[in-house]
Amino acid sequence: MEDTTILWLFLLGKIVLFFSVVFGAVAPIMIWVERRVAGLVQDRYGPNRVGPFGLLQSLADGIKLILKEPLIPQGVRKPYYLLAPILAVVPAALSFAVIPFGPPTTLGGMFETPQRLQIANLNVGLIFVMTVTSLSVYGVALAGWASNNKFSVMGALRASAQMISYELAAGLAIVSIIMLSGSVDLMRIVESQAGLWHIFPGFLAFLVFLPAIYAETNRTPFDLPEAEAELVVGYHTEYSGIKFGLFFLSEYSIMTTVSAIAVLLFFGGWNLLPGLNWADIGIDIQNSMIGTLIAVSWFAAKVAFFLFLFVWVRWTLPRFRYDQLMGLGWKTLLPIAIFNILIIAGFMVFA
Amino acid sequence: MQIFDYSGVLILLILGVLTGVGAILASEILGSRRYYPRKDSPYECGIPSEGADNTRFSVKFYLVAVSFILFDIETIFLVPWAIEFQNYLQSGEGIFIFFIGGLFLFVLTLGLIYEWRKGLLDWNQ
Amino acid sequence: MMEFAFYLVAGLMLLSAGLVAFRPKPIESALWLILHFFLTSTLYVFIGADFVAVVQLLVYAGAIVVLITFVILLLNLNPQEISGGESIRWTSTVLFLCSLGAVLFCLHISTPSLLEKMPAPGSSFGSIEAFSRTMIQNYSWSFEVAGFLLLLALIGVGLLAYRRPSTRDHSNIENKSEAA
Amino acid sequence: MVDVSIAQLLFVSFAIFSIGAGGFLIRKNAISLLICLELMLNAVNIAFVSFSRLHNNESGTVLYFFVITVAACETAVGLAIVLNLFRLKKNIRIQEANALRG
Repeated sequence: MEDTTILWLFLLGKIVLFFSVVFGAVAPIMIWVERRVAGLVQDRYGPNRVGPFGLLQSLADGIKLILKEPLIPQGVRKPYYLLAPILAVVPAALSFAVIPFGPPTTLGGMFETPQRLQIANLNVGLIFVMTVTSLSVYGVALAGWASNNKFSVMGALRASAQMISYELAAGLAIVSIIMLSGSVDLMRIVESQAGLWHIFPGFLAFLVFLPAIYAETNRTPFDLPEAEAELVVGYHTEYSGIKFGLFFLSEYSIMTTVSAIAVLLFFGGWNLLPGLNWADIGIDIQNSMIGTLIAVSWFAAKVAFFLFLFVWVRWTLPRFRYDQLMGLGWKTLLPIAIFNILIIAGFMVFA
Repeated sequence: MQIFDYSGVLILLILGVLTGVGAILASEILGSRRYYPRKDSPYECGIPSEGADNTRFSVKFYLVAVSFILFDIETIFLVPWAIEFQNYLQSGEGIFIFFIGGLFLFVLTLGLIYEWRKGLLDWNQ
Repeated sequence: MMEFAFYLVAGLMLLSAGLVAFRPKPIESALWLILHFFLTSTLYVFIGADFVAVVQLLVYAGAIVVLITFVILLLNLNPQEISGGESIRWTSTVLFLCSLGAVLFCLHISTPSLLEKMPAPGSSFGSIEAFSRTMIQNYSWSFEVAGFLLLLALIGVGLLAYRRPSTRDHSNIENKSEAA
Repeated sequence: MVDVSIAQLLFVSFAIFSIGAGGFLIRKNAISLLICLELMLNAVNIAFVSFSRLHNNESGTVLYFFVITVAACETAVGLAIVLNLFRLKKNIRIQEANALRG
């Protein structure tokens, strides 16, 4: 049994690491990548002045947003108006509580028993993530309603209708993954993919899951709620300065979480390749510090690919029309997800 | 070990709230202030706001929300089923568990077909 | 320490329940209800029912209150459409509470074993695996019936709320629709 | 896990149920009534889960599941009725829904 003080320190270390990496590094770098890629796609430079390659642009923007005048437009419902950005950030912060970012490890012999690289080892793992992402509807709905602006209310209604519709499809896709691995513990789901990644039996589920996470994070091609041309950025029209910045931050950190979930569920987490494990090439990811670091970086690289995919898709695909969007969610993805569960169940029983 | 795991969640919750409140407070303290009334008007593309502010919206949105919660609960019901699935497979009662889940999914599909036929899923009128 | 946490959560639950029941505006009630469900979920964690705790948040806070918030957003009511002569009839309220309290008190003095600390549950109690086993083994037909109930609710709502858009019906909320 | 007695949990459940019931009797707008109903059902759920813990038997938590199913159906249908009430009366005051009074 380990010393309790060390375990507490380890827990705090994981929290500080995760929190600062996601909020302090991934989100700002993603914003920078987003703008650079936009520049690349549109044959212009993008931000390249602040720091090397413009890397410090997000930092400069953050300082600017804090220093801006805290405007509260007349006619807003003030307490709710101030509450909404906070309600948007909290689920974003909570959502990475159960994400494991590496294999169980002894950190090169620091611990006697392997410790999980995960903030909270909840029995309900995956369902906790589903719960927290479903709570992010409130920030959006409340922001729109509190702004008391026609564009905002429309944007909020559209956003929440869209988020909940696609949450359903994502949920049913997740059910089929639970069937395949027999657990909702993300660590066990990754372990069950040591031989075969779930993307192969669960290809249909992935086809449903990918658009669903794009729609849940309100990203192009499903960014109807923010459609600048029609709704002047929708639910956060009336938000400026750091209050807008908080919505932005939560959007990017939820993007990170769902990318990590996609990797954990379908692409084997930190497993090397389908059919090839770390042990096969002589790397001990459990007991050696270097091995653990390699596994964590491999996982991070997979997540980074998914994050890049988000950006790539945004600057490639046009926006859907609203009826097409709801049609896709309810008439295409939902039946496919139901059908997929039946197929996988039938295959497991009869084959 | 339960206390460890949930205190991790609690600390994250507190950190999240602190980030939100702290950022807004910092902006209140550090932000510059140059006030004039135009700044505070609601933004509707520069023209003064027109029309009643309590516009009402299509009941379609309500139907989406209802379908969501009903299907969401069905999803939650499917999770225990999915977890038990492999246990039943191994004990040779795969047909039983398949039948249970299949019937449930059939009822769920009936609901979806009903909505579809009734036109609740059409948004392009 | 944990005892204190329990009393804190229980006290906050009662406070938030009071705010839910008696704040004048429905939107305030709904927001306090979210807090109330959060606290309830914490209570479930305290008694070791982890799966129930997360389902509480997922279904109540993540779905049912979303629906209520949606309706509040949709109707966008102004105060005179909501309020309507709410008078607290104190005598009947107090009588009601007293009679309920008397029932509970009688129960407690008749069975003192209720006041003992609960024994520690089995190690798997509250886990999703134990829950699944019980549900599929013992309640598989109830599971199907629940699915059927949800279907009936869906049909009921379809019949009640949805009217096909008609040209004559200009007085209802559909004609101000945004997306349709 | 916290060491508590079933009486403490039942008291919390009872108190919330009474608050919900009181709100249900006093409030006059339809949405608040539904919210109070949720509060009452939630109180009942606390009792179910507590007894489940007391007897170390998962049946109580399964019952909790069926209660939330009923709660969701009740809210969905109830709010549909509220929407219809609003269409008819242009408000959601419950005392104006008196068309069926004899």
